[in-house]
Amino acid sequence: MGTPTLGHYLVLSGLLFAIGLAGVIARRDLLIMYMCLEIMLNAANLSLVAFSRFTQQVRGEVFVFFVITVAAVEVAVGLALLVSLYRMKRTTKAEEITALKF
Amino acid sequence: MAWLLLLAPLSSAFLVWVALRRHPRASQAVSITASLITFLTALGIALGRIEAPASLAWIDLPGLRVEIGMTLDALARLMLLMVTGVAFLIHVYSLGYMAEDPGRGRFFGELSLFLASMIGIIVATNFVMMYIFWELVGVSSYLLIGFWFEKNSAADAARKAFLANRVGDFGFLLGILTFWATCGTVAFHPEAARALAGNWLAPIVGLLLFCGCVGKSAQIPLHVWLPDAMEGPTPVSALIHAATMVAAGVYMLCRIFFVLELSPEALSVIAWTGGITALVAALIATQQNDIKRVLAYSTMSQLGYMVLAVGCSGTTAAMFHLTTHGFFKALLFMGAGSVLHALHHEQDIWRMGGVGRKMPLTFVTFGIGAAALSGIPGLAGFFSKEEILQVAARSQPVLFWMAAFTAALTAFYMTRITLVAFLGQPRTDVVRHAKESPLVMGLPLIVLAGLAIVAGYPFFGIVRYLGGQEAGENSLLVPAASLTAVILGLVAGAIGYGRASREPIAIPLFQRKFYFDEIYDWTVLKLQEESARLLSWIDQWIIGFVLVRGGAFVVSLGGEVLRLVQAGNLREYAFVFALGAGGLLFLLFGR
Amino acid sequence: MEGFLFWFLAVVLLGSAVAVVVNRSPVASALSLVTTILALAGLFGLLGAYFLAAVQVWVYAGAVMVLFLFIVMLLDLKAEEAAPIRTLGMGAGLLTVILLGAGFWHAIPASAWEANGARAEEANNAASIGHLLFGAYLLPFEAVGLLLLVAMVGVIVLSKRDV
Amino acid sequence: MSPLTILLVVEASAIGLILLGAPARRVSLVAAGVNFLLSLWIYAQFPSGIGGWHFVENHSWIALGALPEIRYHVGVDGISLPLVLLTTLVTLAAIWVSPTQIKRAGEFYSYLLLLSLGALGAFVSLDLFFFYAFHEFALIPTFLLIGIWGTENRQFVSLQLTLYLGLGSLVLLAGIIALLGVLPAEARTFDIPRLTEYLRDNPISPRQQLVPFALLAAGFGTLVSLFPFHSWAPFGYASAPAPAAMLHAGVLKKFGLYGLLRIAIPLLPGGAEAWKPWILALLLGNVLFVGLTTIAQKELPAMLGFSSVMHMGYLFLGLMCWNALGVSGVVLLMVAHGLSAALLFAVAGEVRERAGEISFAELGGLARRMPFVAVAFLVGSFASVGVPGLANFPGELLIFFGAWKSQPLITAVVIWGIVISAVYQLRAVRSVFYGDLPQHLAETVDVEGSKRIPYALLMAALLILGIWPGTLLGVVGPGVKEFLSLY
Repeated sequence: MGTPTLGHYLVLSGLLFAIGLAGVIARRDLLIMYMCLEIMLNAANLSLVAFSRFTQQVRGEVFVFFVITVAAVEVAVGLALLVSLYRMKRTTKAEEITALKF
Repeated sequence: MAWLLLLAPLSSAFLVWVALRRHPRASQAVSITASLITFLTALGIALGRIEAPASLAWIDLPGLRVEIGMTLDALARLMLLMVTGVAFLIHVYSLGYMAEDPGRGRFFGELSLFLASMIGIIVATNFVMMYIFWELVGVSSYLLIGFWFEKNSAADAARKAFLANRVGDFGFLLGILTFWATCGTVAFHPEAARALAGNWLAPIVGLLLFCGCVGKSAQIPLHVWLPDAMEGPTPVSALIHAATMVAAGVYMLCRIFFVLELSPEALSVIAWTGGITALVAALIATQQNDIKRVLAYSTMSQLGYMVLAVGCSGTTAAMFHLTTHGFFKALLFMGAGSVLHALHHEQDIWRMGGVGRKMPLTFVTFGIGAAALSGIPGLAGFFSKEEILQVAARSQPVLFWMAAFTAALTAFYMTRITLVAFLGQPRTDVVRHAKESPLVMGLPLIVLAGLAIVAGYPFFGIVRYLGGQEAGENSLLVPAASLTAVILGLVAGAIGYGRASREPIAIPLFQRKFYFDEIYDWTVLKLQEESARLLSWIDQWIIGFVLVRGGAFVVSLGGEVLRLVQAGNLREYAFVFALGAGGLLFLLFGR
Repeated sequence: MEGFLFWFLAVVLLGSAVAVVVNRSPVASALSLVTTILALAGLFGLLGAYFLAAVQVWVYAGAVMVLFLFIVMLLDLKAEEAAPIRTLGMGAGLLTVILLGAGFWHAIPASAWEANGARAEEANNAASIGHLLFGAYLLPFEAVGLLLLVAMVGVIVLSKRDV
Repeated sequence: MSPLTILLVVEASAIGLILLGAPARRVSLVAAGVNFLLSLWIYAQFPSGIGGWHFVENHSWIALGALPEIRYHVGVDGISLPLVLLTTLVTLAAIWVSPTQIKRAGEFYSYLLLLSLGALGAFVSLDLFFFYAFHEFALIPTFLLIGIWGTENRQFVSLQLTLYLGLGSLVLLAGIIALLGVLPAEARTFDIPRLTEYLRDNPISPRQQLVPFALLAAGFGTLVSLFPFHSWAPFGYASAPAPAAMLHAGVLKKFGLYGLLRIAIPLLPGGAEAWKPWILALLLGNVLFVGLTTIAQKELPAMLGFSSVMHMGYLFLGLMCWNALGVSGVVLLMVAHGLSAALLFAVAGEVRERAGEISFAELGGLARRMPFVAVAFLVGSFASVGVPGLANFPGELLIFFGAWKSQPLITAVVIWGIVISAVYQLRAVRSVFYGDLPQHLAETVDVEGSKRIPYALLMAALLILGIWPGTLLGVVGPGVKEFLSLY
């Protein structure tokens, strides 16, 4: 178990991203899909931080800071939408919300 | 000053068109003033008081310079005088003839437009300028023939006239283009035309230019519009379709004679076209019952004479006859118009009879015109026809005999209509109640009758003005033959129609005008209609449906297939997206 | 030591992420997500980004996850009893993981495996982020602030019953 | 700021005002009027006798990494100025003839302004990107205008037209990319004058020009309804509301010709030379095939649509002969055709609205009931038939003269078009306005009052340009001379 290199972190980030995407594909509940989206965002953050560390630049971390903020916003708005969707359709299943307009 | 010739009638036309259409009195006044101004200007020009102005560049681009200018040589001055004079008289005559028509404001505006265009042709300094006004007389003729546009026959006749002229103009334009390409200019420069001398293009240019004349001067085979054009008001028939516009073709031939004379082949085609037209039209005229149609065919036949003269290199003779014919044919039409006016537009000579007694002035003047047209010695027509027969006899003997025979026919059909319409007993009630026309209509008749008598004499000076007769020996055979012909025609007419109250002879070929209309209906029109319909079908089905909609069908089929995938299911989209992203990773970062 | 920590955190991270995906109960999923986020914060710390690690814990584990749990409770979502994860979905998910994972692996340049650079200036980490945020990135920073405001208004509008 | 920018800003701000709720008709009329006067002022200020670009404005707009820089670069020369005048005049007329009462008036007028804005922008742009984008932009309102306010079969027609034109634009875009693609990387630019200069000094080999030119010609050709890519035009125009047809047939369609004139032929002369026989053959299709098809039409708007397609044949001929006479003729005829087509479509709209009929069999004798409209139609017909004294004649004449020396046979066939066009146009006059007045049309009323002004404006423009083409040739002649000397 030597010191992890950039490659290790990147593979880890890629796998995390893939799992998140797989979750979006496999699960049918919008709420869980949302959680999986968060996983994907975090995967991206991981690779950004890793790059930042291995290239000795702080800029990448600033970027992650922004991503976290925007993710928080997104969760807030997304969940609000989810709640109003649920009110209207009484479901959070993705298959049952297929029309793009109401 | 000379610009007044164009500006006066143009501004009158514009004024009437924009502001005065609804005000007949004002538009009459404006239009007549304009025509008087042009006549006075033409007079000033003829007397040498007014000089030709400098030309204006209408188009000035590398390789092409088109000018609007004025040629005021003897040819143009004579023609100007004749046209503006007759036009003024007809404007005056129209005051009476159109007095009851509600649309006469428009009528006078269109007359002014015609006058301006006609003058443009006469003074043109180059081919393009002539073509411009050439087309414009076509337009005004279209408008005036279709003046009573509610009448289906008038509307159709107007369209027919424009189209027949267009076909001729097509050739004319090609001729102009060929001339320009060979000689490098569009101006009437005899020196420039030298590039054509001996060139194989010379006869082609000549004949293409002649096409314009065939259309405008109603030569066979584009003559079919002229008889129909009689649907227009009679002053229009007198001015445009007898005295001036139709003669413009002949004037044009004289103007461009420097091109024609380079090619004897073209000249003989022209001569033959004229001769045949003269003969055929005269034959048809013998069997028509509509007084205006007889005169129309007679016009055609006389135009054939003039074209024949040009074809025999007799431009002076042609112009001489053009002028005298302008006088007496306008007179005849106005006389006929006076009769129609009195008879409430009854045009069939067999439903007239004895009109002469009711309308003595009209009868006398019409008689003078008929005599002049028939070529009775002492009147204008005799002299000018004589000139034409002389040049024909010199260069085309066969055509001379045809022309002489035509002269006999002319005398015959003029005798026929005069006898049937004016003498004998009234055959209908309308005639019994007819009254002589008002003085505004009578005065122009008297003036023109005077001209029809004196215009031919040497002292009147038309031939001298044009620079004298063509050189060559005058043969005695000509007056002998033509006199014989006239007498034969008169006698035959008198015998045949002296006491007739209905048509004694019937020749269907002549009555049906040699079946020209039928032939055109069956060939040109049908052919064009059918091919148009076929092409429209192809356009709609092959191009519009198979190609365009077929393409659309393939696309929409693809759309239907893809729609199965795009069901709005978020997770499917995500999966396809993931597949794509993975694929891209392998593609882009291939090691 | 660093190697061991990395592998440990990596296993926890991936395991909890898989748990988020496969757990039937939304509450369990949410709790697994918290674990994921904490493991990630550990990794951030391992990478020397202590400030971000702290932010990660505060914002995600603190705020976001509470929001998630709150919604789960509010909507009273039960486990997907009737139809759990369909085999088709499962297969698609697996395929995605394999394909994308292999793709990422494939895409990583060889040099990345040698990169073993020194740590960044650990002591000044938060300070240097702060300098950047209020210096070069001032405008985006303000914009994000505005975004937060807009989001707040938006959420209020969305969740009011009748507007 | 260049007055050209003001032209664009006026229309854009008028649209803004309408969206904010200002009275649509009044605002757009004022904007169009201001623009017309402004363009007349530009014409008056335009230096006579010298070619080249004037009223130029040039800023950097956006520069994206690998892409050449996109600049806001506008200007007019003797070729585009007449088109600008045409656009502002036809816009004014189109807005004026629009019905005062119409559903969704705000949208209707802003789409008209948008259409005009797109055309105007395309004509003044000296940057390929803006040139393309402005035209593309104008296609959207065209689609909406036909789709919402169109008449028979509007859904299908608007879709077909938009797909067709969109496809044409796509091919055109491919052509532009291919053109830039054959250039070396450092020479790639969207700036038309710089591109021109570069290609003059470093011509590309004719073989390399073949594909870009074919794409450009097909793209522009589709937009101008070059045979056989014309199917969108006749029925699109037939179904469009009159103001939209006026603006599209009169103005926007000229974009394709302008593009051929400004970009395709001068930048790729070798390609043009190689494809010339094909284009000549196709333009015969426009004149003869479509011309005869026009004769067979049974309804007024469709006939006008086909006739508009047919007249494009003349313009292609003028472009293909590529000399001072022909190109000047093309510019004149573009303006003239724009005016006459606008006039005729306006009349067709008037007939449709007032008489409630469009088929020749049902119409007739309307000259008695609507003399003013009849006069307008007659003037438009004579113009489109090429009668002297109206603007189309000098344009056609110059094209014929320009083309005659190099292509006498083709030109002769094209000239036969003046007979064909007379046949169908006079038939339309005959069957709509002349002859018997059927019972059901006895109550038709004429256009009255200030609604006559747009017709009068169009007729006056036709007359002025026809009687004295020098009014435009003074600008066009030097412009074309300078333009042609660049290659």
